[in-house]
Amino acid sequence: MIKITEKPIDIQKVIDTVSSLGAGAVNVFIGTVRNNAHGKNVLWLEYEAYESMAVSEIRKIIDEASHRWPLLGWGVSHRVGTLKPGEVSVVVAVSSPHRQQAFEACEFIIDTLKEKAPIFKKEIFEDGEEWVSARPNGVTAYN
Amino acid sequence: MIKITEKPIDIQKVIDTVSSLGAGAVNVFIGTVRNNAHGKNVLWLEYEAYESMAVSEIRKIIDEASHRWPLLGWGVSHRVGTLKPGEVSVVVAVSSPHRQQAFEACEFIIDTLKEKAPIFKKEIFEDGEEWVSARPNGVTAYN
Amino acid sequence: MKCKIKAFGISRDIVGSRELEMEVPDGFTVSDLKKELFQKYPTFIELKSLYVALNNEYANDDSILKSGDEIALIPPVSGG
Amino acid sequence: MKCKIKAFGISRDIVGSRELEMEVPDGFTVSDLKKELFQKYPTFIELKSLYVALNNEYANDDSILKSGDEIALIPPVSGG
Repeated sequence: MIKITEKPIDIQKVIDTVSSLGAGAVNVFIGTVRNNAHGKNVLWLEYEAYESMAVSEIRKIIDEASHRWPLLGWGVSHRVGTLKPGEVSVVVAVSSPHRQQAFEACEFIIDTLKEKAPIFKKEIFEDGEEWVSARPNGVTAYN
Repeated sequence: MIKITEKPIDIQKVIDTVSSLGAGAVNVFIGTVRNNAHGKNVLWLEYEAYESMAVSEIRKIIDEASHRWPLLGWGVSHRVGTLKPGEVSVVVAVSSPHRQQAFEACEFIIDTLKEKAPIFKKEIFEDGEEWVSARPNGVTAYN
Repeated sequence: MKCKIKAFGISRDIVGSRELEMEVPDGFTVSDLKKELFQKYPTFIELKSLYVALNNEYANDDSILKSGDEIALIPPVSGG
Repeated sequence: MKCKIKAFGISRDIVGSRELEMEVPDGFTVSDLKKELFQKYPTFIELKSLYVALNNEYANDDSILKSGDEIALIPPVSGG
């Protein structure tokens, strides 16, 4: 399951999609919105995705992970829209026969997703906003 | 939260106990009962724990993890009793500001729990049963 | 050849809309497109990176834009 | 000194009950206890390992059993 959604992510549902009778291990990564960045309060985040390409890039990442580790199930759900601190932005779950495989594959998937999936977030502070990682110095633009 | 329980583990509840507004990452390990071991069908598992000592050992593991990584929340729930293939035997969840910390701490906790917590499982096959890891050769005893 | 270019994230802010229309000559490459954008919207130079995707794939600089291609500007990504 | 010893997992199967009562002399160590158990229940020698816990802590071989100690046999663990 690969999903880009405006609705809150149901973590248990993502976990359910990876369950397998041959699996001894499930690893789940949950990304949540922090209430601070660069020492400033974050009011909320705006996420946007180039959805068709994001799904296609995530599928490639899953394919590579499936070649490298004996995955029995996997699920990725990424939220878009307005997210407040504490809300879940992304869930990655994988199942495998043994636990080290599950840890490694899950970390590979989230690391590579963050590098390659065309998804963009803007942090909104009290005194401005900033597209995360967009500029070299990371200063807040558009006050 | 450290819990040894005969009741099915509510994964979402364990995750809820680790949530924190300062956290950007939650990692969750879920151990599930496999339907096979040593090439044989597993009918079910029997888990038993020396509960008071298991809780105390897990607490030490959490303390060490909290020294090594900036954990914001953690929860460990381990099931005992009769478990069928597909059922959840253990859930470990941790939250931290950044994701690598969460992956490392969660893996450390489950690895060390499996080494040190006085919890014991017996696999029940069609033709016998075996206390897991008890004997060097791992053959099925008590046919 | 007329082409439509989707703009996401900060690139949408820079060009001021979700989609840009441009008239480009035959044989126009991704590199040519980026040069033209840098000229028209100098703010693009401030970005850490700017990729162009053709049909949902990251494209090389020497890829040629073809009629009917789905073209998109991909500024630095920050999902997760 | 009379002591009660909890037995878990395969050690419970070997001794045949959840709790064992033993009369031990003063100064009796964990090592002495293990020797006595190996003699009485030779199957213990087949195990990969056998630890003794005193008051919910893994104990060294030279630890001395004291009256009132909570004593437990810990065969190889297999939680998770």
